[in-house]
Parts: sequence; structure tokens; C-alpha cells
Amino acid sequence: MTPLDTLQAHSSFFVICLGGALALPLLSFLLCFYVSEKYSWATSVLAPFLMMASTVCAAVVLYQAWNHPAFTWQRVWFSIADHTFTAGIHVNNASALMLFVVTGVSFLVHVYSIGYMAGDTALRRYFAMLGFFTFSMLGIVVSDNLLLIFVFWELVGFSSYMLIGHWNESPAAAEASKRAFIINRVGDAGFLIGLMLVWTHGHTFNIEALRALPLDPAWMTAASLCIFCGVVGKSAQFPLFTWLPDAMEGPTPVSALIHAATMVTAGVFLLGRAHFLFTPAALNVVAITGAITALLGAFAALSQHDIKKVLAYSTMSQLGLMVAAMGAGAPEAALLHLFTHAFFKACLFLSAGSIIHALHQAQHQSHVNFDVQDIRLLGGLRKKLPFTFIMFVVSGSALAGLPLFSGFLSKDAILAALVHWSNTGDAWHWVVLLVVALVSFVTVLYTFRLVWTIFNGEEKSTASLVVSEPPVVMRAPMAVLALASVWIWFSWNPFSFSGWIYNHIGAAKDFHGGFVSMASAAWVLLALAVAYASRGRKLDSRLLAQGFYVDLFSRKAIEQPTLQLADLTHRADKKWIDGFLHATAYAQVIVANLTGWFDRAIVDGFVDGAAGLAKSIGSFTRSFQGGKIQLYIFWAAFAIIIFIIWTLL
Amino acid sequence: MQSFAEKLQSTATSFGGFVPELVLSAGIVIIVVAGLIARKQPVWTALLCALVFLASLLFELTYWNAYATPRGLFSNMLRSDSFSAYLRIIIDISGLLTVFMTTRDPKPLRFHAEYYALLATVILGAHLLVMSQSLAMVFLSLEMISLSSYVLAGFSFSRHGTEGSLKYFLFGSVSSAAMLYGFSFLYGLTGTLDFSAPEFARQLIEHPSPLFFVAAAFALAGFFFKIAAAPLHPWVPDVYEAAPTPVVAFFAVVPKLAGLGVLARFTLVLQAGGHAIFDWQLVLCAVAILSLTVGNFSALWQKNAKRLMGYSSVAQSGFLLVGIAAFLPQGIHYLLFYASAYAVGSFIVFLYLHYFERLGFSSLESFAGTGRVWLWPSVFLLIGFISLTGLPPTGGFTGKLFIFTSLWDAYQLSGKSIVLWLMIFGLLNTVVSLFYYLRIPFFAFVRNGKHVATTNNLTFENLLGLLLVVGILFLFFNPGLLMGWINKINFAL
Amino acid sequence: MAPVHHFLYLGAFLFSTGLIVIITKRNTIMVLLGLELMLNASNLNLVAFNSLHPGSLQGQMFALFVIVVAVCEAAVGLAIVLRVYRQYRTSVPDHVNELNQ
Amino acid sequence: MNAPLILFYFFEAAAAIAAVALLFARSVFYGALLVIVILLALAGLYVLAFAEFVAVTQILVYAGGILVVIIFGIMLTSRLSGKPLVVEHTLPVSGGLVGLAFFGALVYAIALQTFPTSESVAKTSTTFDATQTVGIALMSDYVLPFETTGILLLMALIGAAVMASDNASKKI
Repeated sequence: MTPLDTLQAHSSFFVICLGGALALPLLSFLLCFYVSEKYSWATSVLAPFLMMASTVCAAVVLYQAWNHPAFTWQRVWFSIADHTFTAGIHVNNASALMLFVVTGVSFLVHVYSIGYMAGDTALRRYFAMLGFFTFSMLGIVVSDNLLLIFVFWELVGFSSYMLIGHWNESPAAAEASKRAFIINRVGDAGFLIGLMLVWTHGHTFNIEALRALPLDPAWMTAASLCIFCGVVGKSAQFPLFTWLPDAMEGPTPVSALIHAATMVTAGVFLLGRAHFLFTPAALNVVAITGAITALLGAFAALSQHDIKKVLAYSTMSQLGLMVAAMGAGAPEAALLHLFTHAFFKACLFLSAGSIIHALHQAQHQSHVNFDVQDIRLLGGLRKKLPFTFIMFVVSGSALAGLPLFSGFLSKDAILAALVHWSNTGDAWHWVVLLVVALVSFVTVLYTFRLVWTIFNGEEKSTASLVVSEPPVVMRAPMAVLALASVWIWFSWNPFSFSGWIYNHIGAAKDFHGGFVSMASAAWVLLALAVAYASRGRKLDSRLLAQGFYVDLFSRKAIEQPTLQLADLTHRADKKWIDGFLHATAYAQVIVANLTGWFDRAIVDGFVDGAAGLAKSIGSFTRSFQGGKIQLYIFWAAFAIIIFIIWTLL
Repeated sequence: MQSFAEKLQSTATSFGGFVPELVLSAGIVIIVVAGLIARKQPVWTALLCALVFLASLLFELTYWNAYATPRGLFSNMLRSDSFSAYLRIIIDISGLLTVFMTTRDPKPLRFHAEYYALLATVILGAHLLVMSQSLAMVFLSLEMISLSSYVLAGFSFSRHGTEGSLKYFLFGSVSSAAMLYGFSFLYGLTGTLDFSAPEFARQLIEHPSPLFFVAAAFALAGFFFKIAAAPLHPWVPDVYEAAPTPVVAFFAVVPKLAGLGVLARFTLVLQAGGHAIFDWQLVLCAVAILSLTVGNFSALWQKNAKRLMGYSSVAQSGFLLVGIAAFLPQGIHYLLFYASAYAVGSFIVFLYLHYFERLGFSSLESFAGTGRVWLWPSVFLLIGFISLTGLPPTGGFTGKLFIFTSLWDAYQLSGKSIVLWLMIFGLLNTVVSLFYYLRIPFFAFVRNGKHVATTNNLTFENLLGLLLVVGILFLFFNPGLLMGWINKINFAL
Repeated sequence: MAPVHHFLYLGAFLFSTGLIVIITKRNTIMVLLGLELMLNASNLNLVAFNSLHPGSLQGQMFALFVIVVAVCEAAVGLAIVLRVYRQYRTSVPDHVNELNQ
Repeated sequence: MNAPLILFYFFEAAAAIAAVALLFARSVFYGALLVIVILLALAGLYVLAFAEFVAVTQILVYAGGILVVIIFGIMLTSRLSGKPLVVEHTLPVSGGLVGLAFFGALVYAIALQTFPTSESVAKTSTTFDATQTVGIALMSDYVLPFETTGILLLMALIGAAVMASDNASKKI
């Protein structure tokens, strides 16, 4: 297709807007670097302004591209012999929406950063890299070609490395950025091999062209699994997820950006773009990986004490859900969750940042010092930070998937897709469904545990502090994002995910029986009840506290009118409810420990083990290198004669 | 039977296709004489040497169109064609870059005239080697490269330099003696020294025998030594560690590419278009797999940057061999592309390793924190390493992509499992190489170090490095330009 | 005229002997002598094969060039050995192994 | 059995015995003398294979040139150390086995082989103007390798001078 064709379908205004949406973040990157040190405050005006312009452009693109034929623009990059490499842009509904979400969230994060990063010594670098980060992500979103995606993929990795290590004076931050960089490279190596396999097999990188090719399933399984390796690294899936919690060392707005709109979502988005490459066998692997990640993340989130780490593990768990949905053959459900997640997770992080910011300011004034991110030291902040509390509850409800919030819709879509998948596929598919159901249950638990611990109860370390809400530049983005976390933007009907987005970002399948929706609503509310019941408990001592609550619960049950059934009910309650709570608590401890152990022994062990294996092979190959020349000659002669004899015989 | 006069006449016409080599030969003599006059002025000999290489390069480019029609020179001792011309161009450019690098190094300057004359001799030998089609010329030009290289390896004038020189010499002479022994049997088996002659291939196809296999194996051993492929590689790390860095950069490119050029011709004859009774593709694939594994896995252990590059050079030979092992015309084209990307990437890396070496950083740990102080050199070094690994956006990626494509095509044509294995090993080794190539950048950017230095970014290295980096990025963003040029090369005997 | 095979057997013997000398002798000059043996084995082959093709001189010419190359190798090799000797005070190749990481 | 054949086996035996002796020689000096014996025996074999010019070169260049240089080297190194040069062996068993394996493989391969000959061409008069034939060949067909060896010799000379120069071994 030549540029001319596309201009007939799309106005030149559209093309200019698309170009603007892409180029303005890059411009922001370049300009921020060239602002002189003296005027570095200017970057905090310049960068958000440029991002706003980019967002407006993206909005126009979204408006014009929505439900139109995909905009494609392609030109020959280079050609060798009979192979032609192309590079180009492909904007369909999903990428237009993603374009808008990325620029929008990035814009809000920019605005928020004005307040959050005020006074930072490396403000120029910060805003420059934010712009570059956004640009790289936009590149992934609009590229029509796997090779180009890989290039931007690497750039995203590079800029996240720079941002996570923004405070590089801190050893932890340097270590975390290194870890993110290296673990991502491991995944990227797989991606690279996948690319080579795709190329050798299909002789094209263009996604639309690949879609049209008849591909050999065995090779495509191998290639798609290799590409999935890249996704595993970038989207923090099992077993390459360890960098994500560590990446919390970066500034909080960066975490918001990484978790909501850029970086980790890139993997899921790529899965959506290249979904057709995945054979059923590969999709099974994808689904299982996603389910494992979701489970590990959810349980790990339960046992964390650092407010940002809880959110990090929750992101990992939500990404696991998206990947599982991809594996179940429902990319539109996964993408829907990607979009809803982008808003509420950004809001959660910004709220967490607001708490951290407010407490830091307060600490600074009254000269006390404690770890403001440790939730064990927090409590009762509802009165001091009412606005942040509301924001946190709204976005937390969306994360938990309570009805009337966006998270409910998208999680419902994933559950419906999984129900459909397990009905139609192999028997073990049920396991994935059950895992996902369990994860959505645990999600409620940890979200509200966080809310209750931070905002309710007694004030602990903060009692003596004078805490004030952050400035309006920080509150406004939170409000916008919280507003975007309610259902109305995604579907008119709060109990049906089948709204304007879901139906138009892919070949939407309507699995929707009211049953799933109702069941999931009931399930989430049950979880909410359990969360409420166990709200005050510390995870460490919950086994001791166990009896009291169960007794309370049982006593209420005994007070039921039917005395004859009382004993039976009592025993049933004892047996079931007690057993259930016990099991939950035990499971939490066990899985949390398991996750910790897993992280240390298997994941680190895996990385170390792979390196160790490679090194031991290396020490073998190197052992012929004793430094003695005659030994060298001997080994060379030996190799040759063995080779000759082997061939002669 | 031609008369003597006719032979003289044909010799005289041969000079027409031989101008760059004549320039080089004259240059060697001039440099030696100039060295006697300007004993104390190393700059003048450097300039002279650069001029000689530049002249040779310009003549190559001038005659580029004339090389398009292959012809034999000097009674078919040499073959002038665009394949060898392309390699000679890379070799000349590498020579120029080496001269530029040397001007920054005080060590070789004590014997500067000798140094530059030896450099020019290696270049001349490399020119002759890629053009050779007679076993005698192959041996002579290979020895020309080797003997000069042995001396160049010792130009750091330290104990280690001498040791590297001795090891290089002993290992090299034994392998060239083995190669010569193989050549003598090939001569006996075919009755001719001209391996492009029809009777050479005919004899080998019609009378295959164990001796033919043994002889060819011996002959290949010499080539594998020259391109530093396993199992003839043990000298590489020692020599790379001990020799002056400009010389190492030179060794990593010039003898390797020259050896590769002649190896490509020679194996094509051995394979005889698939008519050979013995499967030489199998041998090449096995050697490539072995080189990749030995080079990459041993490199993981290294603590010294140059030693690490030595093993990396072994591994890169494996990748280069992939292009030959495909036994496809397109494979040769892709090989040339990869060779160009390799040469540029390798020079970037050595240029900056040299730069840091002169600042006192040679072990991997000592690079800790250099990225913060010497930003641009470290970034350029990183790009060089990325290219050697084969990641986008560098020419190394494009090159690797191409040669694996041709390997895949070869697999589809032949269906041999060894080819598939080579592909799998090659891709896996790309991953392994990531771990050690990124170690220096890792130390430079991630680790903290205490360096107090004022840096001047406008240095000679940075200008040259920028040029090379732009080149390597260009090879990624627009490989079509170079590939279009390469595609005009007709590789056939 | 003896059959060409007998030349070749002697050549093979010299080649193998040269190799053994190179690998086993703990003296660099002895190693150089072994090297000369290996080169001479090839020369013997070349001359012997040339006797099968009386019309051409290819083998003999090659042998001549090999002799010249052998001269060069011996000169360079001895120079290197002498320098090793000056710096390491030894002519045992095994003792020259400081590069052995 | 005619005279050339007797001479042939005599030279073969001499070369082989000297080679075996070299294997066991413990003195570098005797080693060098044994190599001279081998080289002379080979020169004899070259004459029997109608390569008089090569034979003469062998005697002049090898026996007269290379070995003088080598013996000079032996003298120089022993003068520097002041100790008699007794040569030990390293890796005697594995080195010997590899050598034997090479020999075995080669003999096996050679024994199976017949070599092509070109009888049809009239035998050029090799006796009286061999030198002239070689000279013409050097100046016509082999002019390139001839000139190449010229440069090779020059560079070997320069290289050897650099490596052997006293100046070079000074510590930097």
C-alpha cells in the first residue's frame, strides 16, 4: 500500500496528528536535554505542555481512527536480493486507543511529577527520559513490523533502566536498574531468536503480511514461544518477574508510568498484536505462565509491608491475568483489562506517591525519621489525607473488581473468556479458571488490607506529624485517573463488559451469560466480607487471632432461630467457615513463604544455574588453555587426528 | 605451449589488474627507506603508510568495474574478481584504521618504520591471499601474513609480548607446515597446483579416496588457524592479550577476512557443487559449532578485556563460517555483509579498549564507573559490543539475520540435520555472547567507581569512533545500499 | 626408479617425527628443528609427485619456494627464540607461560 | 637391483634412522647435526627424482644456510646460560601416540592410493639445462611467487632484526 491510498481514507489532518502524537514526546526528550542547567525548572513546564499537545493529537487520532479501516503507512526500508524489508505504521482501533491511553497517562504523570519531583537535582534528565520512555512505548504501539517493535522494545528497556536508576546515588536503585536491565535482556534474547525464526520462515517482519502467510505450526510454536520469552521479561511474568518489585526503587511517578501505560503493558500489547502467530500449544504455555504469575503475584502482594511493593506485586498479578486471558484466546478481554488497569493502577501509584510525598514533607518539618513506605508504621491517615483516601479507595475498588468500577468489567470479561475456554478445551483448563478465580479473590483481600491498614485504625508513627494534602498539580491527575476508574467510560451497563471498547478492539466474542457476571460480583463481595472480617489482623499473628473471629462468626450463626439446626449449623460453620478461614490463612503464609523461597531458590537459582552451567562448560573448553604452547599444539593435533580417524573408519 | 615472449606479454598485461598490490609493494620499500631517513619522525612514516593504504584503496575503487569480469593473472596464479576486490577494500580500510590507532600508541614507535612496513606486508599478503588460486600462492601469501604477524605480535616489547610472539610463531608454523603437507598431497592427487583448474576438481570427484580427505583436512587446518577457528584457536587469547591493541584490532579483522576469502573459494572447490563424495558442509558446520561453543563459553570466564576479545574473535569466526557453510551464492553475499559489519564493530570496540587501556583500564573490573566519567567513549564502546552481539539497531544484527537466513535456506535445500544444529547452536550462542559482551558496559555503567578526571570529548578517538558508529548504525537502518553493492558481486569459480 | 609410494612413506615418517619432536622436546631450538622436518616432508612429497609429471615443473617450483619460506621462518623463529631467551632466561617452552588465565 | 635403487634405499634408510635418532637426541647440537644428515639424504633423493636444482638448493640453502643459523643460535643460547644444553622431554607418551597415529593414518591412506601420471608429454631434457628451464619458469609462469618471496625475504630480515635487536628487550 502506498501513502497515497491511505490519504484517501484518512485526512492529512489525521496524519499530522498522528505524527504529532509520536514526535512531540521525542521533541520533549531533545528539548529537555538542551535546556541549560540554570533554567532546569523550565523543563517542568515544557515537558508536560508537550505531552499535553501529544495527548490532544492522540485524542484526535483516536476519534478519527475509531471504527475506520486500519490506517497503514509503509515504505520500503531496504531490500536485499529478493527480500524487501519494510517499515511502517499501523493504526487500528486497539493501537489508537493504546496511543491515547499511553499519552494520556504519561501526560498526567508528567503533571504529577511537577509537584512530586520539585527540587530534584536532575530534573532535566528526569523529564527528558520520561519523554523518551513515552516515545519508545508509542513506537511499539504503532509499528507495523516486528523488527521495528523490537527496536523500540529495546529503547523502552534502556529508558526504563535510566529512570529506575534515576536516583543512582542509592546503591539499591543502581542495583534495581541493573536487575531490570539484565533480566529484560534475558527475555529479549529469546525475542531475538524468535524474530530470526519468523524471518527465516516467513521472510517478512510485517505483522499484517505474516497474518496472511500459511505458516508451519511446529516452527510457529517455536517462534511464538521465543517471542513470548520477550514478553515474559518485559511484562514480568514467571520466572523473570523479580525485577518488577525491585524497580520500585525508582521515583513513584515512574513506577506509575511503568506499571500503567508503558513497559510492562508493552508485552501484553505485543501478545495482542502477534496473537495470530501463537499456535494452540503455545497458547497453552502462555495461559499457564499467566496463571502462575497471577497466583504468585497475588499471594506475594498479601505478605508485603512496603506500600509500593504491594502495588508492584499486584501489577504482576494483574498482568498474569491478562496473559492468561491471551492464552485463553481472548485478546480483547486482555486488552480491555489492560486499558482499565492503566487508569486505576496509575491512580493507585499516584495516591501512594501522594502519601509518601505528604509524609516526607511532614517528616522534613518535624525532623522525625521512619520508613514512610512501611505500612506497619502507618494507620489512621483517613482524616489527615481525606482526598488521597478517596482516590485510593476508588482506584482500589477498581483493582479489586468491585461492581460499578472499571476493574469489574474487565475482570468479568477475562473470567467469561476463561469459562468459555474451559468449557470448550481440555479438562485441565478448569485449573486455570480456578486459579484466576482465586486470584481475583485474593486481590480483594490485599487491596482492602492495604486500605484499612493505611487509612483506618490508630495512627502510629504519624500521630505527631502535621500532614497536609499534596499540591493541586498532584491532586488533579489523581482525580482524573480516579474518575476514569468507574465503569461508565468502558460500558454503559455496569454489569456488562460488552461495551464500545470491548466490541471494537478485536473479534469480540460475546461469552457473556449473566451468570458469570453475577457469580463474579457475588464472589468479589464475599471476598470483601472476608477482607473486612480479617481487616485488623497482622499476617504474622493471624493464626493466633484466628479463634476469636471464628467464634464471633459462629456465635452469630448460633443465634439463628432454628435451634434444632443450631448444633448442626454450628458444626458446619465450625467446619466450613473455620476451615475456610484457616485454609486461607495457611495458604497465605505457605504461598507467601513459597513465593519468597521460589524467588530466592528457583528464580535466582535459575539465573545463577544457567550462568553456572555456562561457566562450567566454559571452564572445560578453557582447560585446554594451560599456557603451554606444546600442549596447545598437542591438543590441536589430537583434535585433527581424532577427526581424521573418525572419518576414515 | 606458449613461447617465452608470449608469457612475458601475458605477464605484462597481468599488471593491469594488479595495481593496488604494486602500490603496496612499492610502499613497503619506500616506508623502509623513509624509516632510515626519518628515524625520529614516526608521524611521517605513519602518514606515508596511510597514504599507501589510501592509494591502494582508491585504486581498488577505481578498478571496481574492471574487476566485475573475472580473469586470471600471472598464469592463473591469481584471480581478479569483485569478490576478492570487496574483501581487499575492507582490508585496506582496516589497515588505514590500524594506522590511525597506532598513532595514539607510543609502544610500536621505537621501530616505527619496521612496524608500518610489516603492517603493509600483512596487507599485501592479505590481498594476495584472497586472490590466490594456486596452492603455491596460497602458501606464500599465507606465510607472508603469518611471518609479519609473528613479529607484529611482539611489538609491545614486553615479556608478555615476546611470549605471545613465540606461541603465535610455534603454533602458526606447525599449522602452516601441516597445511603445506596437505597441499603436497593435493598436488599429487590432481597433478596441478591450480585449484580452480577443471582437472583439479575432476580428479577429486572421479577418484575420491581416504588420502584426499586426509590431505584436505590438513589443508583446512592451516586456514582454520588463520581465521582463528576451533580447534586451531589456542594461540588466540594469548596473542590478543599480549600484543599491542592496534595490532590486535588488525589481527581480528585482516588475516581473518583474508583467510575467510580463500577458504570460501577452496571449500567451494572441495564441495564441487555437491558432487564430492565427502560432505565438506558437515566439516564446516562442525567447526563452526565448535568455534562458537569454545569461543563463547570460554569468554565468560575472562577477566582481561583483550583476552575476552580473543575468545570473542574465535566465536565470531564461527559466525563467519556459517556464511560459507551454507554453500549458497546468497550465503557468500551475506557473509560479505556480515564481514563488513564485523570489521566495523570490531574496530569500534578495539578503538575504545585501546583508549581505556591507555588510561590504565584493562581488566573488566577496572572499567567500573567509567561510563559516568567518559560518557561518549563508553557509549560508543557499548554500541560496538551490541553490534558484535548482534542486537538492533546495529549492522551486526542485520548481518546475523542475513547469514542465518541463508543457513535456513541451505537447510531447506539439503535437509541435513547438521545445518539445523548449526542454526540452533548459533542462535543459542547469540544469547550466551550477550552475557560477556555486555560485561564491560555493565561495569562501566552500573558499577560505581571513583574516577576523578576531566574529559575532553573532542578527541581523535571520538571523531573516528563517531564515524564508525554512524557506519554501523547505517548498516542497520539502510543495509540496502551496501547490500545492493554486494549483490553485484558474482561469486563463481 | 623407486615407486612414488616409498617417497611418501618416508615423507609421512618425517612428518610424524617432526610433530613428535615439536610436541615433546623441551627446547625451543629443537622444536624449530622438528618444524624443518615437517617442511621437508612436504618438499619430499612435492618433488616425488613432480616426477610423475615430467612435463611440468610445478612441484619442483613449489618446493623451491618452500625452501625460501623455510629460511624466512627459521630466521624469524630464531630471532624470537633469542628474545625469549634474553627476557625469560630459558629456552624451555613450558617455562614461558605467564599468559595462562 | 640397479644402482639408483640401491642408492634410493640407502638415502631413505639414512633419513629414517637419523629421524629416529633425533627423537631420542638429548643434545641440541647433535640434533642439529642429525637434521643435516636428513637434509643431505633428502637432497640425494631429490636427485634421484630428477630434481637436481632443488637438490642443490637444498644443500646450499638448508644445509649451508639455515643450519648454520640454527647452530649459531644454539651457541648463543648456551653461551648466555653457561649450562650444557640437555633436552628433557615433555608429554613423551601422548606426543608419541599422536605422532604414531598420524603416521598410521597417513600410511594407510597412502597405501590405498594410486596417483595420476602424465606420461604422454615428452620428457624434457632435464639433464643438461635443468637450471635454464627453472630459470625460464621463474621468470615467466612463476614470476609472481618469485617476486613475492623477494618481499617475504626482505620482511623476514627486517622482522628478525627487530625481534633480535638488543634495544627491543629493554624494559619499557
